[in-house]
Amino acid sequence: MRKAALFVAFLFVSAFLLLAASSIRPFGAPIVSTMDDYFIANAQREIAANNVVTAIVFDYRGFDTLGEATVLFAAVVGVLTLFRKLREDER
Amino acid sequence: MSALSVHAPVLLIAIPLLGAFAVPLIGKLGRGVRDVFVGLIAAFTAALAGLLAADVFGRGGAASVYVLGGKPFNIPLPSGMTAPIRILLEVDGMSAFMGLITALVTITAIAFSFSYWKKRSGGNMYYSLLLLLTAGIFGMEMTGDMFNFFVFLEVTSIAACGLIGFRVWLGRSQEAGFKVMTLYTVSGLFVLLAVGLLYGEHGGLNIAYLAHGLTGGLIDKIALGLLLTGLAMKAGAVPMHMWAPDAYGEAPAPTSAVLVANSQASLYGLFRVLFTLFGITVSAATTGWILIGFALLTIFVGVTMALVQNDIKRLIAYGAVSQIGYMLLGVGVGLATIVAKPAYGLVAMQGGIFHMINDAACIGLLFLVAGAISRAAGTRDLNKMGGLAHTMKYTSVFFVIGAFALAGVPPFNGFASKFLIYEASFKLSPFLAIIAILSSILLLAVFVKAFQGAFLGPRPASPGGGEAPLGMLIPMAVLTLVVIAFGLFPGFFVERIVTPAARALWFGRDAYISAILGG
Amino acid sequence: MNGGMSVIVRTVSRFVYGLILVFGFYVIMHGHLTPGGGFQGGAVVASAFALLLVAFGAAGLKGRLNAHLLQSLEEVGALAFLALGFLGIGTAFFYNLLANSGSLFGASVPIGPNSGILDSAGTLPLMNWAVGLKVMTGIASIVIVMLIGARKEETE
Amino acid sequence: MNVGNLPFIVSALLVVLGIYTLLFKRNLIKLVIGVSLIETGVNLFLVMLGYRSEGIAPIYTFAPAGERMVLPTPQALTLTSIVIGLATTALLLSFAVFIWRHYGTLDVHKIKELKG
Repeated sequence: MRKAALFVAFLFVSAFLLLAASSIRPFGAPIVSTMDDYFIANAQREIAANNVVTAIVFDYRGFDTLGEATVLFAAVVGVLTLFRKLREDER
Repeated sequence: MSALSVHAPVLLIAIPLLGAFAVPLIGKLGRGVRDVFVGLIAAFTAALAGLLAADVFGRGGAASVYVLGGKPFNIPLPSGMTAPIRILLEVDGMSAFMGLITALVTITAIAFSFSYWKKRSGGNMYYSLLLLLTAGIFGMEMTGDMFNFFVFLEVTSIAACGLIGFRVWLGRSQEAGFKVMTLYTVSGLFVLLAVGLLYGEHGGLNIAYLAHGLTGGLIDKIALGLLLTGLAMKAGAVPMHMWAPDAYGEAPAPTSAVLVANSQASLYGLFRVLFTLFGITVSAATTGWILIGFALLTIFVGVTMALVQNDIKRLIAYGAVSQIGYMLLGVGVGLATIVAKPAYGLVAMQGGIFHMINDAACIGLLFLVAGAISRAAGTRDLNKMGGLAHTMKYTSVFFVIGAFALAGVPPFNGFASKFLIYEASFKLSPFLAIIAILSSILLLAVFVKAFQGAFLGPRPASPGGGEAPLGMLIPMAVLTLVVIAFGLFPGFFVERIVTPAARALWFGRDAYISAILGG
Repeated sequence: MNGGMSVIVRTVSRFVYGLILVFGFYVIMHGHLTPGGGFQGGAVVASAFALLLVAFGAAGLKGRLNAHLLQSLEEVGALAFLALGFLGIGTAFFYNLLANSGSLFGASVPIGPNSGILDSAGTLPLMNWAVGLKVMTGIASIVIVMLIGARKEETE
Repeated sequence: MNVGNLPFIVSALLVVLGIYTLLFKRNLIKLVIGVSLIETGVNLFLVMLGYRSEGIAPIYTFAPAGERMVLPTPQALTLTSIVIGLATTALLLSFAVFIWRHYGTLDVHKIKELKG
């Protein structure tokens, strides 16, 4: 019973995702994004960086990268938390 | 002073991050230094949230924009509007309101932790994770960018799971950690997939830019479905609620309170998506009824599952799940009626949004009380404890106030917001209001049973207990004061902070968009 | 596994270790010019540490790679990154104060394809180094701690 | 060559496989693999969004003159999401280690402390 319900949910989600994949803009012809064209045209002038992706990662969207570094920091602290030395009375 | 309030949105995120990165280093200097440092960071953050709220509500809840990385942040389009290119933080009445909730919960939780974690290992990492969680929640609430929202969603996920698994010596906390991490990740990936779909269709990531460009086509609808599923999953609405009682139940008590704020931040994301991002491009009545469906299931399942619990924290956790249902009910009813009857819709939304801060205060209070009594009794099983009212007088009073507030008994704050929800949903359909009221009564019964189990009965045989230390009593007293103040003067708070927040969601959509796009 | 692997693996990894480190630092240093950056380079350097761990075993490296030291370095990297964000707070958080300024990393670059100037891009190279430090130490400490934890499991 | 939407469908299939693994497998390590599969599918989807046919990488160092470049933003987003995936996997595997330590099994059906 539970398995059947899960299977129905699974089929539903799969159909949903495949529908999305088949109705999006075709591969190789993305939308004309003013934001991206601006990055390509102006990254060298504004940021003085040849690598446009790095200019986005660290400057235009630098705050995302701070969040990303934070995620990694949280994971490291989380893993170290789990493997920490416990006190005698905590075991 | 004015520079501080200009930078307040980003400092709200950066200051807890600074604290989180520095705590393990400062912790090497000793426990006292670390506690002072964490306390200062928490107090400064709360002050910033208050400053930001005063600033935003002083302007009637109008949106203010903070640009990360300076000028130029937008480029002119041929249509006369502008397109943002940088990450923007956009703070309107709703964001500032959520910021207040988070600040209230986190500062009390951190203050409570000082005496709760006195004799435990890994304190540095505990505070680091707690501050990371705080920063992530503030980030979710302040950001005006969909991908940035996803990043902070993941920050909260990972920090929360580190905290849930903190008690390594308990197998069930590891089990809960794995389960919660899996579900959080899946919900985050659903959100990311939706962000990708929206980017591919409209070529932007900013919420206002996307909201302006949305057409309500097939891809937009699929993205809405994914966002709705992912965020409802992270908020703990019912078909996807399996993680919530485990998370709230297994996390250390002060953290459970912050996890509730985290769920509310996901709920805020859901509202932001429904109201600001999609707004009028999809049928408000349809999405409203979907929310109502979620809400009724959540209320029903939460309360009935709370009935059969013997573990005090799991009992409160199911209570927390049911309260998420009330918020969804209020906002869902609002969404279903706001196009036809804006006045009713606004009342329902006021109820739902007011209930968020009320719930954060009284659920937070109950979790802190649960932490105090399970520490004193040495167990969380209601059948094994008893008679705590003899030794813990203040704590038992706090528990009674929290439980009455949660169940919606006047004159406490839960009644004030639930009354607005009952009133508005009765006008939509009496059936909704009846279910909501009956569930509240049932919840009261649940808590009466819990009170009897934990506090009444003969004086406990073991002399180990005693009143909770002052460091725990003060945070509980602060939350109790909030509960009573919001219950005694609901009109004042509804007018000052809830109404601007509720208006910002639906009526403020155009202002939210034009604050960034101009035109 | 505890004592590490055979002598061939040890000899080769002793030799390759240095090369991987050089490549990782190159990727970090040229993040603003060529594909790569702090994250990618940091992951490459961390893979060198992982290689040492696999080849010599956790016991063979005792004392040389200290998880606590690595964790402290990671926090320093994270704080440095945050500090670079705060550097531009006079204008806005994350404002690139140094780009095109003529001072450290302040050279302008010609528009269009060119051969790259190392001394450009303002705070970007500094951020690459901060993130690189953070990622290499973070991943290395995860690997070390998990390996030691799993090893304890085998011996108990 | 025009391939239409085939690459997107492949990435969607990866996500579907991951969801299948999550729903119907019992071993915790396999669940972690399922999560990673979904992540990979989503990352692939993101990075493909920005592809302009016959475009070059958006890096000016020694770039051929006059070529058009692919959209850079999806690449930056993918980079972020890959690191997040790494963090998630590390934490999930640590939890699996500790579950093994406590229960001596990785079968989800045999770990039943948290029910109801």
